[in-house]
Amino acid sequence: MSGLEDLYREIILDHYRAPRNRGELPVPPAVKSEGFNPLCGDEVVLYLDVDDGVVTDLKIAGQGCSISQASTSMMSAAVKGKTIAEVRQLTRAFKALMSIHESKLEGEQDGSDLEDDLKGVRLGDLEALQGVVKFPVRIKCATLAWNTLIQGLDEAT
Amino acid sequence: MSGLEDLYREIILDHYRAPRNRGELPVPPAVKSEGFNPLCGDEVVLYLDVDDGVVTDLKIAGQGCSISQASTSMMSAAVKGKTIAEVRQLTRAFKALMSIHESKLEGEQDGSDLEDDLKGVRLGDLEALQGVVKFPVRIKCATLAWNTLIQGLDEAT
Amino acid sequence: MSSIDVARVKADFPILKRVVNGHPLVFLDSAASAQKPIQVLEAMDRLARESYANVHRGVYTIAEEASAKFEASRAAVARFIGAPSTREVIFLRNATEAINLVAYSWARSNLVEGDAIVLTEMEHHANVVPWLMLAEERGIELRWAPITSDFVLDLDGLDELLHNAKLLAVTASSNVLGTINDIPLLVQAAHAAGALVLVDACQSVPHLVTDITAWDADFVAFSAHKMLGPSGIGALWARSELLEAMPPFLGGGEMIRDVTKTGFTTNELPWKFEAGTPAITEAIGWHAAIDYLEDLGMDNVRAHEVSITDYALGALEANFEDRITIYGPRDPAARGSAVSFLLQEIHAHDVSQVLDEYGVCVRAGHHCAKPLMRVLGVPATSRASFYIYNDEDDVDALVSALKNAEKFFAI
Amino acid sequence: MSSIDVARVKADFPILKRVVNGHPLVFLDSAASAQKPIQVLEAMDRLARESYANVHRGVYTIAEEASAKFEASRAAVARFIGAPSTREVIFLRNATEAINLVAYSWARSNLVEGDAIVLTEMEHHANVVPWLMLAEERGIELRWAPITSDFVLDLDGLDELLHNAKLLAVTASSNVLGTINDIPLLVQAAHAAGALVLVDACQSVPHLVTDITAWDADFVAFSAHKMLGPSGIGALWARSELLEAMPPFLGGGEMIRDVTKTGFTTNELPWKFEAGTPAITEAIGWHAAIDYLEDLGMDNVRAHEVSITDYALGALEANFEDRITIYGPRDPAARGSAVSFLLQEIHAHDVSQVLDEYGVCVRAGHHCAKPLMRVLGVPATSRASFYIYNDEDDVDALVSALKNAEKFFAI
Ligand SMILES: Cc1ncc(COP(=O)(O)O)c(C=O)c1O
Ligand SMILES: Cc1ncc(COP(=O)(O)O)c(C=O)c1O
Repeated sequence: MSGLEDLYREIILDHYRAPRNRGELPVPPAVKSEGFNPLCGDEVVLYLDVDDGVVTDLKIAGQGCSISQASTSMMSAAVKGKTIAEVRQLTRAFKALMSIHESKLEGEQDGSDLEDDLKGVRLGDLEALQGVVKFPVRIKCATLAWNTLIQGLDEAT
Repeated sequence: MSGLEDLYREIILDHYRAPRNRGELPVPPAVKSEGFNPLCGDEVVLYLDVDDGVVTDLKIAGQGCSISQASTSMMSAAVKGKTIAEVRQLTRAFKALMSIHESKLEGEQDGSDLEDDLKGVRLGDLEALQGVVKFPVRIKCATLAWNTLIQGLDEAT
Repeated sequence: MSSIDVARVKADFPILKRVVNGHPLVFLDSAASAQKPIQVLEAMDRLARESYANVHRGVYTIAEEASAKFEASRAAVARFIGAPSTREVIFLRNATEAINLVAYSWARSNLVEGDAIVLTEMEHHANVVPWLMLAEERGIELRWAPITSDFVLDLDGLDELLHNAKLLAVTASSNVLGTINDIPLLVQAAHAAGALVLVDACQSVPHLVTDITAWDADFVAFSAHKMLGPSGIGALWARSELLEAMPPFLGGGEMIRDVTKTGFTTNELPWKFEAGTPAITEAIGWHAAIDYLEDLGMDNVRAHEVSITDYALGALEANFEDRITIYGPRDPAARGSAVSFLLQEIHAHDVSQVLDEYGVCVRAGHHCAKPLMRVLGVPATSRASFYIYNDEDDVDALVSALKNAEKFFAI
Repeated sequence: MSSIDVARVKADFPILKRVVNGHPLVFLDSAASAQKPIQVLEAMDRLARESYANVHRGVYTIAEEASAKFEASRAAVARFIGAPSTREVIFLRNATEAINLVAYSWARSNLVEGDAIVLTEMEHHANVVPWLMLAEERGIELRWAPITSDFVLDLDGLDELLHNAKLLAVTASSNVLGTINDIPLLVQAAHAAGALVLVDACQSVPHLVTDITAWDADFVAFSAHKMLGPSGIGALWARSELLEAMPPFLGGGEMIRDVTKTGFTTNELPWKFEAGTPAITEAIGWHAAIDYLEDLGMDNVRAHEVSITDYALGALEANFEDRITIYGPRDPAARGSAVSFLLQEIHAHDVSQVLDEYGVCVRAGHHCAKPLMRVLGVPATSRASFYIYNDEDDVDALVSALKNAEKFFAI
């Protein structure tokens, strides 16, 4: 079961069982952003307070598998209090961690500067999600929160 | 080459080289009827004079392969002067000669009373076309004239 | 005692010899797509090695052979569903295209703003999205027949729903719940109200004896890949009067009689609705799949499925008690073999992932039935579905893998 | 000296060992549909035996494998035609469906009554009938670019034809005449006039190096079965900006992001346009066909075809002199390998029939190009078309069989 244990690291199961930042925020001032995984129906709903270029608060709703829920929870912990520039950089770094495989799955040809995106960004706990890349179908579960976040940021700014 | 000689009997080639009843008739009183073989583009154009339930005259135009042209020519010789009832019976008999195979080709299930249709009808020269049944794709060449004839009769009566 | 010799059947499916993560493959996802027996693979291979050519166009021998085999497949499909004529069987890519054909050709030329279509809450997206598109484009009203807490259609309000409706679009058997609908009864009610009926038969033609004449429906859609046949081919059956009156859908070669610079005339049925080079080799594979099912006997197929579904439902209940929720009728005689369930506290995706570790293939997700999932109040379920090559050992493997999932995710 | 080792290639095509009427098969109808090498058959068979499952939906291993192979095929198709992104490659049944998709989705949402579409007289019905249907439904004007007596497009009036037109729909290479059109030049003229360009690439992608970026066209349609791949699959390439803006075509599973009872949102490209279970095994076969062609090298494929076409044109002229009419350019470098002809006094059907007696397969008829046949003033032609597995012996067999046809029908 080494494959499984690599996918479901303890910290992931912990975030799944006790997700951080669950809840809602009043809209407005918060921006609400929804993401779906069309293949499985997982849903992520984000409420974002962005103030002066900083993500001052964020809450999450929605439902899904352990990977999508843990990834959302970990994302929420990682971006809260960060500037938008920092959040975008972190997103790029996280997707770089995933996207070599995601893009392979979707047949994209370029993956040129992924290495660059990863450089100099500290992913911390998020690195626990690295085991997902061995399970290509689950990559979309892990990236859903981040795609929804970017969507929300685009709207908020 | 026995297969080919069975298909292209001398009388067929004769009708092909010297088609009977080529020409047009004034419309009206004649009825004009056009048939296409959608698979190969063969065309048959018939002009029919029907008077008092009798096919008093008919002319043919159009172009196509030896089988479709010979069949049209032979048909024209066979039906001229006949009553509509006789023509319909002859058509059924001719199609019965062909249709066991035609219907197989098209996957139809019933072919029940084909034998009946053939009974008691003298096909004469038309029997030379029997070799066509060994070449399923060509059956449509042989029946085109007859389908066009029925179409014209339906219109004329 | 099974009505089918599963061991012998299994031997015909090469993929079942596959080993995944150290375990023999236990394939429980036939509702998504069935595996193919060697007979189907060989029929397709043989065509390619001996008689492949484009159909309906060549005078030469192999083109005649390919055309004859292609049309013989159509005849086999017609016979298998009890269709009165092969002219009524249109070869398409899949059931989805078949339903879209009805939506584009029949509905767009017969329905006007304000007309109503009745769907059910258990429809697959294939039988929902084409109607949503039409509704938006033409101002058509969609009405939804609800399901009861027993996972069957609620027939109480049916006549009201059908009042003045133009079409009832309904699945013969739900790919999520397993529920088998009473098509003759629904058709009678719809016809009495003046509505036509489209039956999504994707999950019934592969599993049940089909008699389209007894259904008395107007349109029936189904796919080859769910009945041991190849991907890339499916069919629409429809009454020939309807097909004759409908405008063509896709334009191109094969579907025409004549083309000029200013217009065209259509070919006869069924080719009127088949544009371009069809799925030739796939039609031949479908024929072989039908022969395979007919050799087993569809009565035996059904009896086997009832028996294994009964065993599966019993085993799931016995082993997981109140830790499992099964979404679908309990009576195996009233349902197909698709069994949707949720284990307490474990998401369907995660269940599927753990099961894969043991070579057990089940589906997880919304099963292309999001409106139904919303009615059920769950984002996803796991679904095990059984076919002729599954036996009780496969169910036991499922149960044992599910127990491991419980262990793995235990708090 | 051929650029291709035809003897080795022939050995890869099992059907070429077939004997018809006592003669080895001489297959000269690749323009209708090409034969399949063992590599393609084996790739498809292997999928079915090892990794077949529905794609994009399962978490389990074989579903992941099938999905990855399916998407890898898309990447191979994109690379083969020089597409900038796999998102722009939509898998469909065939080129015909691809053109219809453009007619239904793009044209019906962008063109209004009075708008004009420019076609050419050498278009296949697949690139005619969808526009005739649209013209009739929406009051669109169709304009026809004529051909010259040398069987090439007459470019003199092109700018006038394109004036205010919304679309130019043109074949890259004629399936009847062999003529290769100058797509970059046509695209430039069309874009200058504000028209988009749809290229029917059915007869060019299998035979020529394709660089879609260099063409600069907007839509490109082609089929797998004409390029050694299986039946049942083809593709539309289109610019992603266009695809993003276009409404979906067929509705159902796969093409959606979310579905409720009142509406739906579409999936991302390319899946937005792929509804229902796709031709999975066929995509894998197509990939193998592309690998095969790339191994040969498309430059070599082209060089071989130019050489054999030159030989064939020469042999036909030398042996039949003024008793044969060839419909198409004489310069083998300006044309594809489809050679249409008529023997004096013998109908194309009858020629084909006699040729079959000698195992020689050629097409007879209107080749799904009736408007062109009317322009040429003939009801039908014979067509021999050559591909990588044909050599000069095959041409010699054709010539010898044609001589027998002349003898047989001699007066
Ligand atoms: C030029 C051309 N366009 C379109 C088509 C249609 O291709 P398909 O039948 O694969 O859709 C063909 C082949 O028949 C063709 O030769
Ligand atoms: C009930 C039902 N309807 C429609 C479909 C769609 O079938 P296909 O994807 O073959 O078009 C399916 C299968 O996915 C199904 O289960």
